[in-house]
Amino acid sequence: DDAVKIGLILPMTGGQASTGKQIDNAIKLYMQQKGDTVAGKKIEIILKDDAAVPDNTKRLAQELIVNDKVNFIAGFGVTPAALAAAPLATQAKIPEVVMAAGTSIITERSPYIVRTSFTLAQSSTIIGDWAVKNGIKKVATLTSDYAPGNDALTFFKQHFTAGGGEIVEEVKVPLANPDFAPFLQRMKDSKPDAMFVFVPAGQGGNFMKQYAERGLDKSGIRVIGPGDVMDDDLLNNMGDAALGAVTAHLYSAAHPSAMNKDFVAAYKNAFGNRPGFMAVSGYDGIHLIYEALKKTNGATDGDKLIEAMKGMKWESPRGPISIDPETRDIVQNIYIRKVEKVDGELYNVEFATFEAVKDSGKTKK
Amino acid sequence: MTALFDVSTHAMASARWRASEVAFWALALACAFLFPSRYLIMTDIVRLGLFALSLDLILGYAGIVSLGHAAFFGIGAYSAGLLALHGIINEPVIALVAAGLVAALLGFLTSFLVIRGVDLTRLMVTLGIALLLEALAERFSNITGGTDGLQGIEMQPILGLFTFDMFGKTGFFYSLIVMFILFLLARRVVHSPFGLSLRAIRNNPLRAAAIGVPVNRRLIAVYTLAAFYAGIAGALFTQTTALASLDVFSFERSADLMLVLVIGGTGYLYGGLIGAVVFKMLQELFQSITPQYWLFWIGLVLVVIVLVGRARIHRWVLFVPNLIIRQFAGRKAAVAVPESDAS
Amino acid sequence: MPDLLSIQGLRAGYGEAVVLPDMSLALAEGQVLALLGRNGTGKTTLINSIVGIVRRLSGSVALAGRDITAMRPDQRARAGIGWVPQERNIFRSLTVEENMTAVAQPGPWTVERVYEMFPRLQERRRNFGNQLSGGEQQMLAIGRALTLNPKVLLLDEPTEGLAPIIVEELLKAIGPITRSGGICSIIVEQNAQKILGLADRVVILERGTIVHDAASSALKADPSVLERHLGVSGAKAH
Amino acid sequence: MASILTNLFDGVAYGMLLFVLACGLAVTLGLMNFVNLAHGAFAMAGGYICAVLVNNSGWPFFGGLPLAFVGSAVIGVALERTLYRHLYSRSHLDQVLFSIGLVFMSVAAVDYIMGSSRVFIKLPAALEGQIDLFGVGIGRYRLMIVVICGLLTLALQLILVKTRFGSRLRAAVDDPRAAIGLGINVPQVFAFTFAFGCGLAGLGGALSAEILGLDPYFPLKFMIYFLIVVTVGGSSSITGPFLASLLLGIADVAGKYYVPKLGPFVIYTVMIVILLWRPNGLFGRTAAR
Amino acid sequence: MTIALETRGLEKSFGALRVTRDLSLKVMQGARHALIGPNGAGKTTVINQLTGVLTPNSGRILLEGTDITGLSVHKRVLRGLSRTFQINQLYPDLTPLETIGLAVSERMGRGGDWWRRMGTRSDVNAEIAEILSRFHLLDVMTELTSTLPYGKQRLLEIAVAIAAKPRVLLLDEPAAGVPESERHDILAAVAALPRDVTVLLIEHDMDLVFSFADRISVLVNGGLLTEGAPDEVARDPQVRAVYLGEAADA
Ligand SMILES: Nc1ncnc2c1ncn2[C@@H]1O[C@H](COP(=O)(O)OP(=O)(O)OP(=O)(O)O)[C@@H](O)[C@H]1O
Ligand SMILES: Nc1ncnc2c1ncn2[C@@H]1O[C@H](COP(=O)(O)OP(=O)(O)OP(=O)(O)O)[C@@H](O)[C@H]1O
Ligand SMILES: CC(C)C[C@H](N)C(=O)O
Ligand SMILES: [Mg+2]
Ligand SMILES: [Mg+2]
Repeated sequence: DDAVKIGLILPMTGGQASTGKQIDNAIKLYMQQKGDTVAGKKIEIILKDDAAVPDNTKRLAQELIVNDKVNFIAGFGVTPAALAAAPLATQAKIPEVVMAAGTSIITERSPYIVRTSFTLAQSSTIIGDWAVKNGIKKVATLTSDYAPGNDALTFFKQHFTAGGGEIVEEVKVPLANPDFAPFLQRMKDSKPDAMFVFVPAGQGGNFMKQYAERGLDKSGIRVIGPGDVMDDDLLNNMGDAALGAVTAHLYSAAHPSAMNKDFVAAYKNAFGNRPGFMAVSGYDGIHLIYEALKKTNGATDGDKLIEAMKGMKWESPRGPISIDPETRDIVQNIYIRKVEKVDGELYNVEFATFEAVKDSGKTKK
Repeated sequence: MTALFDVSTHAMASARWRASEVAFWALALACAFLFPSRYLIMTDIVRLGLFALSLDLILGYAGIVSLGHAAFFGIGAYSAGLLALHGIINEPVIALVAAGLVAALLGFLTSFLVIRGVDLTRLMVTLGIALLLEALAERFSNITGGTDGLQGIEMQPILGLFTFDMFGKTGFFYSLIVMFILFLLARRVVHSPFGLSLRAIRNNPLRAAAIGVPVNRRLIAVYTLAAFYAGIAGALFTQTTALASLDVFSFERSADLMLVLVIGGTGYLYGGLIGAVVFKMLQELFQSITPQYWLFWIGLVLVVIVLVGRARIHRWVLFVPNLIIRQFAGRKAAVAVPESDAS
Repeated sequence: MPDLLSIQGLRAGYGEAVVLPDMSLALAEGQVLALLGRNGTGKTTLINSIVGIVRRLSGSVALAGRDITAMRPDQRARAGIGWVPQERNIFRSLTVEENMTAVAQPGPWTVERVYEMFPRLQERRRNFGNQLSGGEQQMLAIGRALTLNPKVLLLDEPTEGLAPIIVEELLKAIGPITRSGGICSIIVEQNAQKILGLADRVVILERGTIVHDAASSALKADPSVLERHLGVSGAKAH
Repeated sequence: MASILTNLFDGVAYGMLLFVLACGLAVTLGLMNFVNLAHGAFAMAGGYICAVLVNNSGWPFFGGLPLAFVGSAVIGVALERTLYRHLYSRSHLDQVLFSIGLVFMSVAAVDYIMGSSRVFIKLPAALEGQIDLFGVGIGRYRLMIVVICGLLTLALQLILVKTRFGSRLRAAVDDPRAAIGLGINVPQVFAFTFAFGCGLAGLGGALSAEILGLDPYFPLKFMIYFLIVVTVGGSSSITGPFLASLLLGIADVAGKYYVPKLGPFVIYTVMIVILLWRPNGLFGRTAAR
Repeated sequence: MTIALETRGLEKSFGALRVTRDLSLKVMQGARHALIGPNGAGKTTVINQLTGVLTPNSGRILLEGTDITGLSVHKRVLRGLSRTFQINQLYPDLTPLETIGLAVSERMGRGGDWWRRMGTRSDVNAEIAEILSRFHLLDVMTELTSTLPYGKQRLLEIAVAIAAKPRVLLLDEPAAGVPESERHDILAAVAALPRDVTVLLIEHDMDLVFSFADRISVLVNGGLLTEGAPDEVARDPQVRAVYLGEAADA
């Protein structure tokens, strides 16, 4: 048969819905731009909503594999969901393309997992190093209390303290947290030079608004962290309080490349708002699938596809990226950015680049 | 002596198997063979049905509302997961019972908090207990795996004979059999004097106590039993999916459960099972039509169900089956119809 | 003098069942009417039809010459229908006093005047409705209807659960209340004996139809009517 | 010391916000005995109305707030007249099913119309930042919340306890048939009350966007909080939920500040303990329903 | 003669309101005892304390000589103290058959049986049949209680109390709401109880009280005003002043 089926499992409802929407949009955009046939095969996407609940993910993946006979499973908004599907990828020998979930361990759970998003180790280690070098001595941390948050915290701490920095306060906030006031007050009272923040993308806006309300912006406590808190999606609504926040991340909508300008314009045109890093991950994920199929000449054997993906390099809207042939995880530039006003809108403007960063969180063999 | 005869026949009438019930189970079994490609969703339905049956025991019979039934589901799920993960009990059936007992123990302990108070209080206390357990499971991530859940569970074959397969066939038949056995037990229980006393308590606790029913003791007993059932459902969940993550305790799980049971109707045991079928099928249908906005259509169906009236819908749905059954089994054998609701 | 309350060809019931097939009844100002009849003959249904909470199939109800058939029950109440329900229906989460003030209409009957009539209620004025004894609830139901300052007072078995001495006082009071207030009253009663002395007129219902309508003095003279329609002896019970 | 007071203030503000959000539910659930789990949907509606007016149509924030109230109240009364009123006499389980259905519909509809990203309402500069009062940091926005909510609470308490409307409402709830037969226009009382509750929710939704975040899942995310407030407060008055909101707000803020590791435990434990101690809530009447 | 039921210095207050005041009451074995008094005198409250629905502030309650003050409601029933309610307390969704069946099962201590189906014990069935026929409920035994006419419900209310085979039976206004023509059904059922069953009756219908009781206690303001044989009480001027009024001429 001539069709290649991709089972796309994303949180389209529930608290993580905006992640799912961005990825879904980006894939639609890509297929619109590049056509839906590759190597003579028609690409067919079957979108399923798992609401970020792992047992849904697992059942949907299993049904996609068994009934729909998909050739890829892709998507996965949160770590537990990606992990839940891992044994199925192994058993069925088909590629699992992770387009969002960000903890390090994921790619180790199956030889068929490839990731096009990022790991929190990538951005957190970089910002840790950067902080030490830029005269930040005392940091208070505020991270969401779940696996990615803990990853971010651990890796930041490792690099920051190794360089001589001091953690003066460490607060983990519950994932479903309505009000940041008491935590921010704690931050303020510990009088750090900067606060390291990781909250999942959607909560960044509220966080920053309350950060400003408490006058932390005026008291000279800077916000640093991985880029999730400054997701382009919401950045423009955060208000001037966000100005000056320094984060390390894989993507900024302000990335100064022609490709990115086109991507941002096309995305805005199609969906009415800016793409965030999730959209890019989805865009690259589908690109990876297309390229792998081209390489195998349309063959859908899972092992061949994975082989084809390993070591693949290409230019993404975020910059040059590649798939590490050993870990199947993404290798990408991490940029240090600062929030600035460009044409009256807030953007993460990149000012330093760390090239070809691998995930440092993999268990050392 | 005809009075005595009448009394004993009528007294036993409610417990007699109806033709429609036999048909129901025959249909369930037939599904197993008719849709071999849908074992997974059918397992999901069976498990949810068992879970809803558990809620029916306390809500439909004893009138205890709960928004935190996932507490027992979750404890069952994690118990089964930990037993398998650490190889403590490798045989799934024994592990299943063990997990159920752990949940029952929790049910017994928390029942003392729950039997106090009015409906709303019970709703919130049960909810609070489930949320606390969720928070605990998150906190003790070294045992539970935190947000990632238990990873790497591998199930041994059932009774050493039947391995869990990728298509979910073993899992489905295993779940169906467990559910049927537990259903038989529940059926026995609700038609016993004990079951009758529960309905009496639900109807009027004041009067129940005034004829000598030890109200609290009965409520504790049935709450513990229901916790056992929910624990088994949770353990089945872990065993058939090889997963256990924090959302087993979630509010959404308890709330969905309530919807399932209410759709199907309370107080006649089949409500949970029918509700599970209807709810899952609707969800599946709408999700495949619109993965983004299916919630809207589910919501619309719920609203319509209520506005039209559940009783009326039951009557419409059962109109044809009842017609057929009457042809074969005479006038009185219509499909059981739920009692009016608690509260 | 025009009739204060007049019911014409009223047909009413519940769902399919017609309880009152064709009822016509008129009361003049100052009149006290006793409504008798066995269990389930439709006394309460008649009262509740006047209140407006029973399904009307046809016929009309007029109050002081004004047709109130099309009015909602609450409009009827404000137009002058005062109701003591058979089941008392005290508002349980309102205090005794609030039970009255919530529905009160301006007029001679004030909460204070009710307290004079039932001192017991004054003692319990801050109790909630569900903390009253059975008899206190009955007193409150009567007091509540009075504070509506109705033109027509409908009392559905008002003596139920009251101590004999209170029953006696209540029944004694109803005549003067009716006559001095320029209103009319209908009292439903199980015990014909209690009521004969007080009512001007007695109506006996049987299966929703009036089978006897006469001045009470006539009934006193001929107790066999009671025997025939109510199955109780008109003679003293003991 | 200063931070204790700041925390106390934050807790009070958070509690007041919870109260305005939940007090409509306290009325529908507590007084009208109707389990309206869709309460949060009206709050969300108010939030989005205000956001659209302020962000897209350039209304001032203080002009958007009253319209959030009015808009939600209008939606509320429309739904009450067409749908809700058929359900007053139905079982609680029916009401749960129905109102959850409405929540689902509203979530998906808002997601469709407004998108799933969070929305913020542009604030006037006067509401940004903190005032320093003898070393105690007072957030201007939170101060506004305290003032608005405090006034509302007073007004509400007066209406319910001191006016005849309050007792008529309770009478209508206790026994609608008797109430209507005794001259209370029950449908009108219910519709008015319902609309008022929805309006308050809408106002709360608009006020809370800044602090709690506004997105299509708002009604589901905060349903539990509303229920906690109403249950802990007890259903017989407005003072109950008010004190419960304050207690929970302060306990939550203090808990998170002083024992951040126990974050979510505090609020649930407080709830369970209070309900065990007083099964009908702080101000529940023991004998009533 | 032995004392079936006794209170010693019973006290109960609702807030500031003393509803039962130092009440010491003795009901003899086999007596037909009536408790009368003005509205709000505290009669129902006394019954509620006797049965354990309310806990007295102080004082003792003795059933056949043993102290039952601290016992829970259902344990008192199992010891032979049963009651009817002023307002029917029935199970709307259960049938009379089930209602009586449960009462009989509980009395035999078999109410907790969870493995045995209803209707499988012939001794239970026989007793159910006997009670249902005694109260003319056989023809409606499979109908839901909520659909029964009021009179039948009232009979069922009394039947349930009697199904518990009480040695002491408390009746709170059993004839309330029942028309004169049907009262004798209820009276007859109560009169047909074995002589050794003690009955304590609360009733405002003086015809009924005087035709039934062999002893009357008068409760006023929570305390005992007087006690004696029916004709003594009927003649008592105090009783006439606070309760009976002029009409009483028994
Ligand atoms: N809500 C109802 N629905 C259906 N039928 C009813 C309803 N209320 C009363 N009925 C029926 O209507 C008839 C008349 O009842 P109604 O209550 O008017 O009688 P009544 O004379 O007041 O009796 P009672 O002396 O018992 O108060 C009875 O047959 C009764 O069963
Ligand atoms: N829960 C309560 N809180 C406060 N007061 C109460 C409560 N329950 C009853 N009362 C009061 O206690 C008094 C005694 O009530 P009780 O019901 O015992 O009277 P009763 O003698 O049975 O009267 P009746 O003959 O009218 O039924 C009444 O005045 C009543 O208002
Ligand atoms: C940073 C986030 C995109 C990470 C994702 N929520 C996860 O669970 O891995
Ligand atoms: Mg009547
Ligand atoms: Mg009484």
